[in-house]
Amino acid sequence: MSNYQEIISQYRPLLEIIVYGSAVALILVGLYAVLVKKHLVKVVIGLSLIDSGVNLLFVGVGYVTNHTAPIFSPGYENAADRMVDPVPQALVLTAIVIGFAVTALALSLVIRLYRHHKTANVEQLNRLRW
Amino acid sequence: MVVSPVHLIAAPLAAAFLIPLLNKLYRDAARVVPGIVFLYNLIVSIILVNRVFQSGPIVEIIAGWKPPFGINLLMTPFSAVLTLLVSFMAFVIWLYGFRFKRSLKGGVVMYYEILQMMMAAGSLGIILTGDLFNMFVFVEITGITAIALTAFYRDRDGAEAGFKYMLMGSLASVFLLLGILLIYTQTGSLNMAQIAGRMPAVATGVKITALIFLLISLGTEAEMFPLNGWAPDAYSQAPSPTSAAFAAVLGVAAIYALARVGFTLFDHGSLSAFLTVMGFLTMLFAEMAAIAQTNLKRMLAYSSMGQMGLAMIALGIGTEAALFGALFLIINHAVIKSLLFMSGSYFIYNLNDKRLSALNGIHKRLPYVSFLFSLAALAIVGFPPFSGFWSKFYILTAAGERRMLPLIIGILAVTVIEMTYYLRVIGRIYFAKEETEPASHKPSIQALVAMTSLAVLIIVLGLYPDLIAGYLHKASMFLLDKQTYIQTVLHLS
Amino acid sequence: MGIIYILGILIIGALAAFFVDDLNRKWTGPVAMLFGFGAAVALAVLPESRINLPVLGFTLHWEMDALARFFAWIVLGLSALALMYSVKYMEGRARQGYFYAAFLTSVAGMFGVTVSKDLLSFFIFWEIMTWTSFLVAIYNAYYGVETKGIKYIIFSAIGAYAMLTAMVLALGQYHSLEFGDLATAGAFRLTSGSWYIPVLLLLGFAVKAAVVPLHVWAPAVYPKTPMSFTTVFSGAMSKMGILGMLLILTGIFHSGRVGELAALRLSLGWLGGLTAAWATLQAIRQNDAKDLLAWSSVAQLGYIVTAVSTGTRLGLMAALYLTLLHAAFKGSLFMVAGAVEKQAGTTDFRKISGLIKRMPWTFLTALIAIISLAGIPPLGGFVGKWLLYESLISETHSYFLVILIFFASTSAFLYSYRFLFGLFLGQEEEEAKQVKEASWWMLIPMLALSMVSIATGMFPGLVFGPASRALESIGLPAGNWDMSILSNVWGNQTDVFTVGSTVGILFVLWALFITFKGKKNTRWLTTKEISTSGEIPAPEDNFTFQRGFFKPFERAVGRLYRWDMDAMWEDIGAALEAFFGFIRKIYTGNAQTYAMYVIVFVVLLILFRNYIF
Amino acid sequence: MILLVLLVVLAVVLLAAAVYATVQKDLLYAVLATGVVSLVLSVFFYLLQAPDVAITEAAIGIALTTIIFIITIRNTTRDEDKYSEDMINRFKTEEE
Amino acid sequence: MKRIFVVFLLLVLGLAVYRAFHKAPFGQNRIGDVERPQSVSAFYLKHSPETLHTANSVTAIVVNFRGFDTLGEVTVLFLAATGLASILYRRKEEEEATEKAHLPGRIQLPSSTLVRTGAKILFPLILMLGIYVFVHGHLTPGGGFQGGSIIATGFLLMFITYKRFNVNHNVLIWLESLSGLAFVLTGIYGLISYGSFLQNTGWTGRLNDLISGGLIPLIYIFIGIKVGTELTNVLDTLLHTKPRRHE
Repeated sequence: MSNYQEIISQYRPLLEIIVYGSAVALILVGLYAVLVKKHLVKVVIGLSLIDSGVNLLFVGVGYVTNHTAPIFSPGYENAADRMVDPVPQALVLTAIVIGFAVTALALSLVIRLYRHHKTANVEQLNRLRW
Repeated sequence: MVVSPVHLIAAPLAAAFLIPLLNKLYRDAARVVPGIVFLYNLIVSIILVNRVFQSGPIVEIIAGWKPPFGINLLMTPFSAVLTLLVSFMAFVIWLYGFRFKRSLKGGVVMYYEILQMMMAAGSLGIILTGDLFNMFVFVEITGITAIALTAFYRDRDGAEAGFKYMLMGSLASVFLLLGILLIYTQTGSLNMAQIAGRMPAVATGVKITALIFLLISLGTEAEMFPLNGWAPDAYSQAPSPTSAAFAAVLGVAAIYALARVGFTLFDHGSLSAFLTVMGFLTMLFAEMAAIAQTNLKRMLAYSSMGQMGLAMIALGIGTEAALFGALFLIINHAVIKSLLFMSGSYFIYNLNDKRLSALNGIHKRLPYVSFLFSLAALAIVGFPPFSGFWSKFYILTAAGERRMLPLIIGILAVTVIEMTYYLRVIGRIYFAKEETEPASHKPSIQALVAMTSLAVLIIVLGLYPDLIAGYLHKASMFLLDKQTYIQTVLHLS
Repeated sequence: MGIIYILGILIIGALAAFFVDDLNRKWTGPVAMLFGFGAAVALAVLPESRINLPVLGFTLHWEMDALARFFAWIVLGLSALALMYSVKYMEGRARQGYFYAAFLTSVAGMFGVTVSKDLLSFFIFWEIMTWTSFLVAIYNAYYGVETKGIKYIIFSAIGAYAMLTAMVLALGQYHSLEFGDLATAGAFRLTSGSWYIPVLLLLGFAVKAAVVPLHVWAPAVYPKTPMSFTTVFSGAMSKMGILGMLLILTGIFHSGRVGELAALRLSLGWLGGLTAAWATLQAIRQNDAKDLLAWSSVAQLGYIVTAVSTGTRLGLMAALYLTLLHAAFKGSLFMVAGAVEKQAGTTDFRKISGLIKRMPWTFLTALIAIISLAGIPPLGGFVGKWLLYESLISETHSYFLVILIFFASTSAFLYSYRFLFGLFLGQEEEEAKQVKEASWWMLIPMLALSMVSIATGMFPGLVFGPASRALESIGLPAGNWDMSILSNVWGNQTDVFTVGSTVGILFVLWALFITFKGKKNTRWLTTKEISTSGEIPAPEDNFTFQRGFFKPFERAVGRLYRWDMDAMWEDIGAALEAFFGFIRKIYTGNAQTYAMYVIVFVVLLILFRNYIF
Repeated sequence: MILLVLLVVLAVVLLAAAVYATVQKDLLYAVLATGVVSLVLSVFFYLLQAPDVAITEAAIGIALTTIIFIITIRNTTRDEDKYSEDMINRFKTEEE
Repeated sequence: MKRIFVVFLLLVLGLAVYRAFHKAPFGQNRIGDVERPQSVSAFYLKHSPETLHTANSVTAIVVNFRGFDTLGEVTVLFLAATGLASILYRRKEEEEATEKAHLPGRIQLPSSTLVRTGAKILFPLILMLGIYVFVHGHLTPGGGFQGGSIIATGFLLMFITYKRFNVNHNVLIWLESLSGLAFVLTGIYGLISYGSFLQNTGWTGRLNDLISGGLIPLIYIFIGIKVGTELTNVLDTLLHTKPRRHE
């Protein structure tokens, strides 16, 4: 454990690139799917990827090197100043659940659309326009 | 502490959880319970509004932790006015939709009623909350209900509209989350008052990025120009009470959020020009699209977007008079546009045809509904002596004080477009070839009461605007007073 | 409070008419008429009064002074007569409750405009008057809603919003909307950089007064509206534009600063002259009595605008005089057209003619009104025109304008003749044999209006008195009129009377002479008896000489007719609609495109954030 | 050092899975790839001292989200390029 | 062409996001830093063990400090379930039509005896695990959401393995409604007795005891039940939408 912590503090900028970078990259890949892919399911996959990226960003922002998870396990009752920021984690909990709710709703819409329009192509969903 | 703002949210929540149970016991529970809740909300908000205007803003602490640590609900004069509006409109819309889908039994109606009720509750939450992330949660509540309601009808293209709404809404919530996170990293807080207090110290670059993200997301909700592709579809495909609620409940909340973020969290001066220009573009494009519509509800939807654009312009101008105008406009828009949707949907219901050309001579069949529709159409265009005139006039006055001649001319030119298509519809209703077929679906008594009360409100506010002017002035002053907001929340005695 | 009473009477009347129609359709008209006369009576007993109503931080200031009373008489008097006329005219038509409700509300709006002493209430009443009149104007337009009524409302809206723009700018600059405050603040000074405020206001009034090139709505709408309302439309409502011009040009700009406005006045005067000339030319070639009268209205308004633009006492006197006169004779002419329409079913010259025997009283009214319109002594029109020429020549020295006006009013004889000949003289068509005289409900208002024409012609002082007091109330000094024909007289013997009656008596004698002389040698023909000089007519030949009545004239001025302003505006409208149709394609209906808009918008904001925020 | 390498490898796997999920034509594999993304994300969360989030992501992201995607695919089409069951696009014919 | 444009746009966007978050450097302590303003989390980390006696401070935040968010979140889930049902509901006649048409339902892999037996054994274990997770939400990582989703996973297993496995909808609805109502009522209890919605009781026990944290475990249990039933409901609704391949 300590070895891990040391390395992390040593390579903080690199880790920033890894964590923030993968978070942003996830968002971008998801956005790409949303913007370019034509299949409805792919679009929803893109949305869920974006959500994942944002969640990672949240947790990454809350992280503090060499600090522990914000849980006061027995024997660590006074470790408050050595804990990572718990607020983003709490927010991410909410965000994940909400993201799931939205994804479920979106997928149900996809099913309905497929039944109604007999297609899963985004471009063909343009009965309502202008 | 008999009543407090949290009642406004807790009551619908409890009712929403309870409705599935009650529905098992009593068949029509799902129809009745929301009405009771809305009535309760209306009474509570009247009491609270009185209290706010007599003895200053109410800060309600949730879970016993003082701000900025706990979540707080805040009722400033500004939010109080909108709370009252939303409660009232929610009640009226419930009344209107009381006999909605009378033929459908059981579960489906229950889903509809729960969603419709929670949309109002979520909007109230957006208006009342003093916490940024909490606002996100309520935005999601309204978003999910709105999407589900949009896709409610199976025989229309509801799912398509719902999917578009879902896509835009998801993007909006992603940006909202990013903005909130950015703000949190810089200020270490989620409480709006504390953020507002600490914002000046934040580096400009990050601040502007956060602002952009928040504007994008709230702009999507508020139907800002390039972000409003969902709006016409959602408005036109949703069940009629929902369309009315989009204008009267969601729109109000969205404009509130925009105002709160623009005026309290950030410095208004920096986004004044942006809001004005985008508001004008919203209005321009919406009305240009509206005049070419052949579908009644879609036309009304575009017109809604136009009104939201006007509200944004007023927020952009940002003087006290402009905010007064904006508030008045929001009230008018809520009342009048709901009336338009309500009466318009009776046309559609009777004709089974959403096209404008089908409206020819409909007044023979539905004289009273036609009258209400025409009244609302005249009012929303801004003809005196109806209430729509005063809001438009006040916004123009504010623009005139700032010597924004091009803006004034622009707004009025767009209004000419708006007037053209509304009066065309009136012409169709009354003067096109007549039909003699009798009405097959007369409006129910509840719907008539709802619509008539809105019409009376339009006329009363038009003839005697001073009825609410005092409240609105106080509200708009308070919105401009950022320091008092911060003080009120953070320094509770 | 008197003003409120009158407004109340009108509004209650509107509601009463609306609801009575549901009970018994027969009573709608009489009820509306009662309220119309009630309002007029109330005006007669109403003392000078003023009211201040605070609304939203503004004060609505209504005052019944001499100017207001002058215009209020025109509005309420004409409306009362028109309502009486309407009882029979509208008999048997559908939606009468709607018609009368809109009618009376519109009258209330007009009355409100006359008593308004601040821009806000002026605008409010103006708008009320506009949208109610729109509702009446589309009453007949079962299929033409898209173009005719909408054209009216679009032009009205452009005008009204020009006014609104000016209002809010003035409010931002002078912090008051009261005419009095604005006048004392020396507002609307052209040199102060806010020259656009009065120009915008005048633009608004010009639309209502149908000044070229904003006139196109008038010829489109007047003929399509029920004639009982067109009477008010043309006789009273268009005069509200004149009232506005009067208030702005004279009430707020002090007469002392006339020079400052020279350009504005000059252009307005010329626009008025052009309107008169253009509309007269158009009127000449119309084949329908109603169209002809509509164009003629526009032409007459042109004179009045020119008169207002002079800004001198004499010119304004001419304006007020013509305003009243035009209300009288054009009102009765539209009533005549309505009566013919009601009795004969059409007012197309090519379809109906020779009604003189069938409708003698109507003919008499038409004759008096036409004489008055053409400006032949001894009737009122002559006095108005005389004053106008006098003021243009001796006070503003705009000789070219006089030439233009003179050309217009001379050409007016052509269409005057056309009107009389077309409907009443000429050969009697077979179809006209069954036509009966109009009901007395219709004839009495017509004759009453004729009486006004005659009386004001004989005794111009009847008008000079109130008009002069009206002018005093907007700041023109009272005193002797240094024009010969008016200098010593108020109401009794005048030079006008002498000149007028001499010419008039001669004219009547000449007419009698012609009539009796012609009586002997006239052989009455019907259209079916026209000789073709041995030629066998081709089917396409049209022998009704009502067609191409003024062919030679049209040939002479044919070039002028090629300009079609109507077509120009319609092209603009079509282009705009096409543009809108193109623009709305940005809402492609594709969810991904919308998402793309979001991302593009974000990226643009991010890239240009330093410029935007 | 090994842990750093582990993190890098995880990040690479994460992105690879994400890209795979985007470009894979067979939607079932794409959905499974999103499951992998969630799995890696869960490990990430754990490494970033967020066990609560890790458990949530594991339960919701890996299991539930994936399964509802799979249900959806069963109800629609599995091949990304084949939008419709029939080769002829039935959308056009069904209009009106 | 469009793809290149999109990639360009996304790169710009990504760069901007990254730059903005670069201003909040990774892994640096922002809690109680002198240069930076005081973050609220320091307060939470202080009061979570001291006042609330809740070992898991994330739980303390989720359930108590920001409990209102959680109420909203539960509502979102509830609304998603409702919305899902309203979107995918089937009319009676439709249901019958699909039944009659012998549609090739969802692709049913014939589950082997091994799988079925395994599922039968696993199901109670999974449920137990879920309940454990949300009961111990205030002590260990996990809580109502996690436990609830684990329970839903258990039901998912049963749904997949047993074709005819049907949950009793009435029970689900009762559980869901009552737990949601209980959450709200707990809040109202706080409002009535302590003057603030969702306020915790004065008695919060001892840190790291199973019964500690006042109302927090209770609320988390409600949340667990509610989330579990809601997710099960969602899965149920989704799984029982049969594809309509041929009409």
